[in-house]
Amino acid sequence: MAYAAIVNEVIDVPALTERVSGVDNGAVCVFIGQVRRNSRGREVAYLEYQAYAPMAAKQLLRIAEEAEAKWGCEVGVEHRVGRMELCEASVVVVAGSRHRAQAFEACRYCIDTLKERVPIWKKEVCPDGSFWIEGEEAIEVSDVPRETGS
Amino acid sequence: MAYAAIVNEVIDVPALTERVSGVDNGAVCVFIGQVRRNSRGREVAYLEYQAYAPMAAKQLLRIAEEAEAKWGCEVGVEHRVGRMELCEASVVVVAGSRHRAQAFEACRYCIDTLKERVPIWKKEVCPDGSFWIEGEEAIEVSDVPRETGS
Amino acid sequence: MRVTVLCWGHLTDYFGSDGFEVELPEGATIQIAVTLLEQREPKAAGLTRRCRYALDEEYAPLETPLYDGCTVAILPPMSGG
Amino acid sequence: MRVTVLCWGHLTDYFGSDGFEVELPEGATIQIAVTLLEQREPKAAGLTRRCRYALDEEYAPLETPLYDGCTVAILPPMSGG
Repeated sequence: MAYAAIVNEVIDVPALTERVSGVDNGAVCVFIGQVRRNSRGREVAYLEYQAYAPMAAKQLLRIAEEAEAKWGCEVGVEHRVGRMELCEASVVVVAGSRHRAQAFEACRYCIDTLKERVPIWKKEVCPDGSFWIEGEEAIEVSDVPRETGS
Repeated sequence: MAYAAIVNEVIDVPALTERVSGVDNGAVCVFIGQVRRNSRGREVAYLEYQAYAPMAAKQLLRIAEEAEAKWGCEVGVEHRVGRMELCEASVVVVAGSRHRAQAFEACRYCIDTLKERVPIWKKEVCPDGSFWIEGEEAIEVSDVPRETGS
Repeated sequence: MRVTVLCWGHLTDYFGSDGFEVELPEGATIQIAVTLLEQREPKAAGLTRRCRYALDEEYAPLETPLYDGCTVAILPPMSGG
Repeated sequence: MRVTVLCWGHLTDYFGSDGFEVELPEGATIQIAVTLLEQREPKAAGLTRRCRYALDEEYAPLETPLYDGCTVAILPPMSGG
């Protein structure tokens, strides 16, 4: 059964992998997205991920379910939010199936689709400033104080 | 630097993954091939993998190097030999790269190519007999006593 | 009717990330809520063109009518993964 | 010349998995070593058509000449992974 979650802590990759490693599956594909030092020429100190958590969890689960139905496999996804240091995983997708083609395809589908339609935003904190990454754009975090008007 | 090994013990997936999870990589793809209960209608009790170990290690390393060169990524592969129980991993491929497409492609290339040209053979031990799996064929293990003539 | 508005990504720099309530006339759509935001913070004007929108945690087009107690979210281009 | 022959997969049922030495005339090729095996074990005849071959741990075609002290391996279709 498809599994998806938005989590605040370090993602436990072996535990997530275990979910799709049943005795009927001969192939397990795992994708790990992690914080890298360089982003389009910017040196990254750390990242902060923000999610519209309830909607993101629903969308993630839907994507996992779509992949399970399309490729007849088992899928699990966790996306972490909050501050993440270099090399830490922000997202992990696992797919288990009888044969390898389905596991690869399902895993790839989930990470590709996740980027398009799961409401999560990344802020890159760099030595020279911080940037919201929004699709292809990097928007410098404005200096104006936050106002929560009503 | 590409890494490949034929091993006798349980494959340590996190340790292997760690090899390609450096700070310049934003994407890591892991493929795990594991022993499944059913093989084309046969119920499997356990598997035995046999390798022409020195040649297999060379071929594995070459495949990993090819993948690294072609996709500009880091690759590691371990294939286990000997007896393996249900759900145990026989092979693990890891590929780390800046972006995800390369990690997926490199990982897929390694497992596909490995099956074609790394001299390793699988014997399925089933309740009703044992079978050498050779490509698409399953050859029942013969009852004749082994003769090591010269 | 009272509608809760949630902003995300760089919009939280202008509007905060906790959401806020607005009073809208009956029959108001997501478009009307968005226009209200653009008026409130000129720097946000035009940026909302790039956004998608959600009503009660599901994607919805700009012309979707709102109702009392609902939640509208303004979603800039996403960058999960 | 003395040549070591290694067999793999189901061929180990006939020839063992430890390898063995054979005496071959100068100029012998992999083909000649294979023919010798087929003569030794009729059940192995014809099966070697499906195989690939290695000379000193590298793939080599049937017509490759052998030399004293070399190792020939008979490799049935593989099933790693």
